[in-house]
Amino acid sequence: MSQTLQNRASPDAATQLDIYRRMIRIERNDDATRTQIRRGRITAPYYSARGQECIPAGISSLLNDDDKICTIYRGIQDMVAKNMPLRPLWAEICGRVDGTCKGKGGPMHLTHPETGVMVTTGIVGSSMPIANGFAWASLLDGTKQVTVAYFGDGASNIGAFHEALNLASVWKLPVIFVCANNGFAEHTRYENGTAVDQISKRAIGYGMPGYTVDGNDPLDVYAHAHAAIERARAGEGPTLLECKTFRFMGHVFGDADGYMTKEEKAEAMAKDPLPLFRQKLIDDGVATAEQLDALTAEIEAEVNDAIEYAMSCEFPSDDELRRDVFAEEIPA
Amino acid sequence: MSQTLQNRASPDAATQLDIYRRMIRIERNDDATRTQIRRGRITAPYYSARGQECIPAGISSLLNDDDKICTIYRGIQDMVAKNMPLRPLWAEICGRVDGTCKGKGGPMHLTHPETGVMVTTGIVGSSMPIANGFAWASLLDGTKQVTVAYFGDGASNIGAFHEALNLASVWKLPVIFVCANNGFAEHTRYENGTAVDQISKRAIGYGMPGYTVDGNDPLDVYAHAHAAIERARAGEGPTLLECKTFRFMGHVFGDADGYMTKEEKAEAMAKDPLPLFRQKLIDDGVATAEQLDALTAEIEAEVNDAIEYAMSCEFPSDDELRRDVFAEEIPA
Amino acid sequence: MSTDTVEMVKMNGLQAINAALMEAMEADSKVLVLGEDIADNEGGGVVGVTKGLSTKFGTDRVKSTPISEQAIIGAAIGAAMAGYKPVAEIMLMNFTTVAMDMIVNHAAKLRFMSGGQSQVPMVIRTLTGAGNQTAGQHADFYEAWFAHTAGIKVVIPWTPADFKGLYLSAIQDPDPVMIIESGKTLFVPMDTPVNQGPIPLGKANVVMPGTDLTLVSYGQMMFTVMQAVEELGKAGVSVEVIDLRTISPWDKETVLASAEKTGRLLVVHEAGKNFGPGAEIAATVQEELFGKLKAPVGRLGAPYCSVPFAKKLEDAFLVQPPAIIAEAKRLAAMG
Amino acid sequence: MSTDTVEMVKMNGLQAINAALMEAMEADSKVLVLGEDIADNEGGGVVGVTKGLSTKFGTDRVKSTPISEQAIIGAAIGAAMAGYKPVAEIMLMNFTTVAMDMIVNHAAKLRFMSGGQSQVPMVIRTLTGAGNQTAGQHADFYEAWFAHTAGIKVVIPWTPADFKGLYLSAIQDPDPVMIIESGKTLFVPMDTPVNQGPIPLGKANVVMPGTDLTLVSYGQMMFTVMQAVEELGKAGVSVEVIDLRTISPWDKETVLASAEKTGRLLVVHEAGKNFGPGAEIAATVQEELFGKLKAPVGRLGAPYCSVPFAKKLEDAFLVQPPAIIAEAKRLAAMG
Ligand SMILES: Cc1ncc(C[n+]2csc(CCOP(=O)(O)OP(=O)(O)O)c2C)c(N)n1
Ligand SMILES: Cc1ncc(C[n+]2csc(CCOP(=O)(O)OP(=O)(O)O)c2C)c(N)n1
Ligand SMILES: [Mg+2]
Ligand SMILES: [Mg+2]
Repeated sequence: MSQTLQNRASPDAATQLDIYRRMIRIERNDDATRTQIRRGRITAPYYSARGQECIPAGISSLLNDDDKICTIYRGIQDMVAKNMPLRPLWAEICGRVDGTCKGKGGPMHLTHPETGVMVTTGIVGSSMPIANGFAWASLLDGTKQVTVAYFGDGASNIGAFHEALNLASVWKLPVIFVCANNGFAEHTRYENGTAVDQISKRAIGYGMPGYTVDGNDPLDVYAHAHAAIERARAGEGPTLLECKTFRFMGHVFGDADGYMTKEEKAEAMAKDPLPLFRQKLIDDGVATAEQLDALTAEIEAEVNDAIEYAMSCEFPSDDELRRDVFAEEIPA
Repeated sequence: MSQTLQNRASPDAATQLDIYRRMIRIERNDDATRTQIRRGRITAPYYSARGQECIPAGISSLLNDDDKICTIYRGIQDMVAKNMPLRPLWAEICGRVDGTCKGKGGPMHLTHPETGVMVTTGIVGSSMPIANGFAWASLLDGTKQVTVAYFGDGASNIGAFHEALNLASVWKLPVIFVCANNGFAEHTRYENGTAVDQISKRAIGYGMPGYTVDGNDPLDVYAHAHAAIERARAGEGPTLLECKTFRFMGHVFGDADGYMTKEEKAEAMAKDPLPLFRQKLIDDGVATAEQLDALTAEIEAEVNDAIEYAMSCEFPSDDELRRDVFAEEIPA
Repeated sequence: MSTDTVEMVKMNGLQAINAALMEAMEADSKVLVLGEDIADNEGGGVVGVTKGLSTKFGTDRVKSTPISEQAIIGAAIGAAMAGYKPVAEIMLMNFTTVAMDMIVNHAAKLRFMSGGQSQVPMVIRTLTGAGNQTAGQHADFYEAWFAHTAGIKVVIPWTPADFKGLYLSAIQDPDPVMIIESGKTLFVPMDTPVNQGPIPLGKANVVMPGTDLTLVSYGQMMFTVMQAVEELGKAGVSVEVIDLRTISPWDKETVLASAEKTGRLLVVHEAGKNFGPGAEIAATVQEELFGKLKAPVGRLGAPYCSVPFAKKLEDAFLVQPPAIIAEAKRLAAMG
Repeated sequence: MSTDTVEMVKMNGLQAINAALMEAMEADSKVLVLGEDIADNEGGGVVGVTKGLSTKFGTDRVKSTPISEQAIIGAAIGAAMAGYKPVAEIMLMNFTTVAMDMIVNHAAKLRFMSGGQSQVPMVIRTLTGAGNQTAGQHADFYEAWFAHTAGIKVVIPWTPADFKGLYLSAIQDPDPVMIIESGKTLFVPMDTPVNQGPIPLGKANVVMPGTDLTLVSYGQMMFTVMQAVEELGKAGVSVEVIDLRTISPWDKETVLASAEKTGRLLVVHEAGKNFGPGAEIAATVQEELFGKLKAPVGRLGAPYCSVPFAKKLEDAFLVQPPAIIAEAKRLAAMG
């Protein structure tokens, strides 16, 4: 009952490389974050998206800077894919005043309007209703901007999902609802929380297209995102994309993983999209191993630079508690 | 995509008469309520369900006293169909201490556990999550009781609907979700609020059966309710029934109806299920016109008795504000 | 019209809000309106506050919505962050409960959590108040919840002039503002300046000067208060009446100055007394004016129960003039 | 074990709640537990409070749920009305915002609106508190909202013994009770009676007698308070410390008796000061003890902003011992 895409767009070689670049940037950044936490240099809660890189990478390769995203606590991959600069990102997760939110928001509330990172929320389901508002504004502005709302499979069971998808469809809003279905909501298996075998089927109830996508295949993500974004830019309304994937690192950094078997984890990790896509690029002659290694090195340098920059920044002054509550500072 | 019922149960003659009795009891009671309001003898807000009688009548003919219902502000028809006695009902809507809620709840919060009228809510969507709780209790008790959650088409756009249907399906709860789709949510037309052409299609997203039912045809309501109730009693889980109908009297007593055309209203009222079903009963030889008139007279007497009883009851004492907040009375 | 005579017209709160919305939408194309049934096809709002707006400004800017309060506030938040000034209606205050996440965790916090990058200039309109037998789920005052929540302003006007002026300010305010339309205040006509301009948020209105006691209230309770004050005047108790207008941030300066002058303060509201708005005012005043008051700060509010249905109980539930008079006299007799 | 020596064991709040739930479920087959991730297949709760329950009592009585807070509270309400005693978890207090309708308009009101026909004996468990850099949406204290809402009791324990005893009472209470698990209180081991029985709701605990000042607090703030009190003792200020334990209905009698004795009162909580729980206590005490206090009632609480992320800001956001010491000394020096 879930739909099958009719016209499949394929990324050209340059775009494939661009997608790969985004994936590597996500993965290297994620790896560095976990390393820094392990070393005690960061103390924030961290929700790794290792394994889910294809999804935002494929989608972002089709987005412009002024297209917008609303994402969630497990959302740094979405920002990195959207080309958010790493220095203010790292300064933020290190709680420094030079962080993009002056250290007030931290990793769960990263925001960077210049690259379209509009909202990061820690409340399951809340990225979707707010994304609608940006999309409504785009319609009023008469631009062709689209807004992407990222969320998880568990989030598809909360009321806000339902209200947002229905409203977006009634109002024909240019939103792409992207569900990263990693099979778990915290420790709860998909089928113990979700009464339907494919989340994409819920789109039927909102009169919008819904697709189940191989979230480990950048080309499948690209094709579906392409259709959804085209549809949105053409003023035809929203699309629901359910991208099937896996979180390699559990729910939150330090997670014990006791709720899954070693076998299923191993099986999922064997499908790690990064080495597979790398090999494909080489096999298809899109890039050589050397070129890809150079790309990785370049990105590692960018990540390291961001970390060292962040660690050198100041902590915010206590006066910040009186600022940004309202536009006007609250008197001491 | 909406489902078609396979095995259609038909009510026998006695049951058809029983359904008709419930319909007439609803209609006579509704008429009397509007008359009393017009005369200034009742001051409460009133949401007439004139036109929607078949739905609760057909369903209740299949329910036992200990089956439960959770309903809404437009819910007196559901209670009357469930055989709630009219004296405490009327005393309540007249704000008397002998009302079923001692005058504290009024028409929007009528409650009568003896006949299974468990919750009446004024908050759109809220009948459904609570109905799940009763159904969970029935499962634990090991009874075959079912719970019916009544709500409107507009309510199918609110988050609570989504959460409740999903949970009920995952937990295989014995609930029947009955949506009276009367084409309007207050003044908003169905299609301006709801992105799908049939609410029953939303059942797909919850992995449960969903049917669109002719809510003006008691036999169609009966057949679908029969299937849903059987399924629930068999422990197979919930069903969504979308019963298409029309509210003849607008949203609330005094409603100006400016948001619909005279023609569509006239067309809908031409399908008034009461005279149609009456004629069918006569045509089919289930009852004679005289028998049906006698039934009506009997019911009118019951309604009139309830009204006069209610008007003779005392108003509650101010001490009631300190009672029933908690089990223990709050000290003065 | 000369500069010193103000041309007046009789209008009610509903008309004043409508005028404010018309004016704001006319002057600023960024102003949007959304909510259930608010466009003209749907009757221009269930009590008609938004009548005419969609006809004049189109259904792109004036949108009726599904019954989806989270989606309503969410859409308003996003549009506000994108540079618009949405005015979102939650039909009744009890229905804010289904949108609390959007209001509290998002609208109120996004500026702070983003370190000032996000702004959410939106207005949330909502109606409430007992007196119409709508019972337990349609009449609550929860302004204390929102006053306790950092990042959102809370306004409860009484007069049509204030409705007009406070709406004009709220719509242009760079931060989220909740305006609570309090029952009768929508329907009672009063003299109103034809060209009523913006009235600043956060400023109370000293409605009547007095010497024996300061009485602070707001919303439809002001009608009750004014009745009581008239009686008190006849009984020789001179009351300084303050209409608070904005509950958060409230006008400490005006209240403290008055309470210091009269030496006595009584706060009256329709919200529950227990952990209610009056508690903050009393707690602040007892601290700031310690040793300077002739009587403790008095509070009157709803009892600890839901709003009852029966008219008789609803009357007992609401603070009535005799209770105000008795409490005012008790305080006035002290010190 | 003799009748006068109480056998003690070191346990933390988490273990105490777990013990209370085990005991309650064992003794009463009507007790149910539900919430996200709470069954053993899901790890027995994200911090392990409910560990072992589903294994022992089965997944019919101990149910993990979808991420659907309205459905969770709704199911608990219905089951409670049908004669069960559900204990429903809302993982963190900020997530109560998505279930406010169910909590406020339904759980708290159904008994009253039905004229006593419905009873809703359920417990809502929720965790919150700053100190772990979880930032603006995971650490708020909103007990003032629920204390302002008629029909639901609000409990915030500090010690493991209180967790055990208050949980046992709350589960058997005929009305809805919200128990807020306050950050560190789950994790700090303390001496706890092995057979700790029920402790009545609504009764404060005088933790330490004193003569100069009464200090009222609760939850994890008690740890901070105890640090400050030790310093104050060294500085010669004798503080009577009261752990409020139940926020609504709060123990007026105990607080008033103590404040009358010492003549001074300071309320400290992690919730925002503005329109916070301390306001009700201050407002009540200034009224009941007017003229009998040597100083105004002092209040310390969070500033008017969201919980910030950076550790440095989070430390500045939370009330710390020096602030308590300074305020206590200021008050103690008066009168
Ligand atoms: C309203 C709400 N309820 C509960 C939580 C706690 N919580 C945080 S993440 C999470 C699981 C979400 O699962 P999913 O949507 O599948 O996203 P994933 O974490 O797998 O990426 C839960 C329950 C929350 N943040 N918000
Ligand atoms: C959460 C919430 N939002 C808004 C309302 C106001 N309201 C009352 S009835 C209604 C329309 C409901 O329409 P529908 O579900 O179709 O039921 P009907 O009245 O047609 O029977 C609305 C919007 C409410 N009671 N609760
Ligand atoms: Mg997931
Ligand atoms: Mg309807």
